[in-house]
Amino acid sequence: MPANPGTQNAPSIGTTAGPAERPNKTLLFVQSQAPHGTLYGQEGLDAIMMGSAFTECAVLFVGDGIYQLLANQDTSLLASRNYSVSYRALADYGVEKLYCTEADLQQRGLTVADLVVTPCVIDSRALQALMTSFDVILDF
Amino acid sequence: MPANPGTQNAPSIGTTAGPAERPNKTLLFVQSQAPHGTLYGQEGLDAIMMGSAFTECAVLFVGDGIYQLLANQDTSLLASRNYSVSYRALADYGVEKLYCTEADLQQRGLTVADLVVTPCVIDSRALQALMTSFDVILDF
Amino acid sequence: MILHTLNKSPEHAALGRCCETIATGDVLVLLEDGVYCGSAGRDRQVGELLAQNIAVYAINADVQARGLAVRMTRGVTLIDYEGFVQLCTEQASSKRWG
Amino acid sequence: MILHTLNKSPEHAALGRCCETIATGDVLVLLEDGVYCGSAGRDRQVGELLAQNIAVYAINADVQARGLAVRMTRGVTLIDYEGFVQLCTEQASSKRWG
Amino acid sequence: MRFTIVVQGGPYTSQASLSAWHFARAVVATGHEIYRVFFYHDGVYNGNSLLTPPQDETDLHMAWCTLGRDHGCELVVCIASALRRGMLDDGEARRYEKPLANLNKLFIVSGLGQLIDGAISADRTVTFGN
Amino acid sequence: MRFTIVVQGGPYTSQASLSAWHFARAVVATGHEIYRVFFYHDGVYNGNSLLTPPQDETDLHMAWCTLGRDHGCELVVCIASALRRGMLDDGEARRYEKPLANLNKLFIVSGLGQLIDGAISADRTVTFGN
Repeated sequence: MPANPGTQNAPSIGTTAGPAERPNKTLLFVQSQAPHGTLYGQEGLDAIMMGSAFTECAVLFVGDGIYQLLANQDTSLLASRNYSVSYRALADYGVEKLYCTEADLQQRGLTVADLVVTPCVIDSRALQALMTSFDVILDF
Repeated sequence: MPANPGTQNAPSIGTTAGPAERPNKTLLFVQSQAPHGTLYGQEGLDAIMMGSAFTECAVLFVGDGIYQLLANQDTSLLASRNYSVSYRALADYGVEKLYCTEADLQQRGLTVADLVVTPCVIDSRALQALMTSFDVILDF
Repeated sequence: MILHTLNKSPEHAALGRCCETIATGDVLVLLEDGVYCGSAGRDRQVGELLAQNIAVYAINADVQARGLAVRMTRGVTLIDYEGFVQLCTEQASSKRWG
Repeated sequence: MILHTLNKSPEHAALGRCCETIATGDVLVLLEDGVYCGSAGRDRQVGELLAQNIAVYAINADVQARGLAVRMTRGVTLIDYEGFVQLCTEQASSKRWG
Repeated sequence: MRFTIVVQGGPYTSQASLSAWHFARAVVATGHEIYRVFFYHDGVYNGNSLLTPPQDETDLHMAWCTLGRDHGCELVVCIASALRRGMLDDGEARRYEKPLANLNKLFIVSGLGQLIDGAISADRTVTFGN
Repeated sequence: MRFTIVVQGGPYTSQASLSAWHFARAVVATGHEIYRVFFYHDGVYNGNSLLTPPQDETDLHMAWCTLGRDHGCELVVCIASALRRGMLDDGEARRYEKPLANLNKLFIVSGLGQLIDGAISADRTVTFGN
């Protein structure tokens, strides 16, 4: 296996490449499901954290995916895991680039102040550029 | 178990009830998913056929569910089961009441001539009355 | 009358289909991701049901889990699972939209 | 450029989101229930993509299985799985909408 | 009143199983009766005795078993759904010459007739799905 | 080119597994290489050696096994997804004191690192899901 999961703070692309090594591919994780209704969000977050140990990672929240970041989730009555708070830990893993679209926030009556972390809010043109700028897109 | 799965042609409610017996409940099966993308349609059809052995059954196709009846399905390339033809056998099981809405057909550019069987086409007011007229609704 | 359950967000066609079909005297229970349909900014169709005097409920555990406690539309009644059972006993049958 | 895959019918929000995001030079592959998005009567958004010269493909096995062989929009190219693989090699990455 | 509860979603993957379990407990808690829990589609995965969720998550398999044991609820797994998804009891494992069974003995493998009977015989039928 | 194929849907329940298998065969048929098939979410159910589909339906479990055996494709099951869904190999069954393993030995249980490595090391990554 060529990848080395050694570092927790993933340096940006290029700086990891040693003389005989290809630079690691960069990964864009896409979260598109609301939390709790399905396991996609929780299992996707696990994958993001693992990804951060290998290479440069960013996360895009699309559609109902942005609901994963909504603050004040309390799963005690549901007897389910409140993994939303773990998004706060992503920065410690070196994943600092989180994105969502203005349209998705507006459509849901949300602002970034309602969220547990503050993603970068972009428009659909920037979204196209974002997706093109990563080597691999992993969808959840 | 009170039910008797003996008869294939389910008589209408009331006529089955012996002196000490409550009349069987009537069942409305609702198919709401397109075929092949998920197993709901196929497993739902199995349930309808079983239901016909017990009591009066009808089937309502809503939304993409109407696609299950689209003619000329050919699953040979997909290596999947073409269960759509089995809908033709429903009449032999005594299930003669199939329903869909005009709106769902129109929205999909379909007419009943495109389907393997001919459901009764109803409007949304009749749909409300239909759902209320059955004792139990089973959703797939 | 019928107890309708809806477990999908307004992104899904289930909400529209439910609203077309629900009749006076029926009740709607929002559960799982369905509770988003009764939250501020997503509640247009649920608002129309309320205006028609159709009772709309939401499972409190689902509302809390999704961080919607302070965002639910006025008129949507929060219930626990016991309340859900009670509603089932009051309605003749139930229909799932999802 | 990106190969987009879509496996849901026009009932789902995935189609709209895909169309908003897809860019000139990208390609779209309709598979599974996604092939309905390229069929007569459901093809408004796919038609707009074609008008923008975005190439749209559909997996033939899925089209045949759903009885859509004679209903697919002109301009949507039917491909087999080998053709799908070939498209993947031509695009830099892939994005799933569903 | 007597309830039949139909579970169509797999544990964890969708919330359907968790909702159904909360509902089932509430049926019992409010003095009503569960006539049958019928597991269909991916619901049959709830009977998998090998489920090993993280320790801080609800063990849905054990939760159903407890409900079945404590309240005598009938837990029925649809045989056609179960075979296709590889959920076998001892009898089916023998019949299909599989080396082992993974379905908990508190779950009964039976046909779709049990779904229909459940819908007809109970006062109310409530479905939880994806 | 080398492909990593990610499978997120369970067999039969959704078409994702069938599509992924058709795609995988086409990768091999067109002279490309499968670096890894990574089973995540309900995709892990594809490794269940107890799957018993009707005789006239494609046996997806056997189909994956054949692909793995004939072309040396690595079939990797995510351990976290698999434990939660009760898909265990011998080692995990022992570790969690479960009486048996249901995962076919052609499938390797491993961590999410294998997904990331697959995405980084292959030329293309294609995901099939619900």
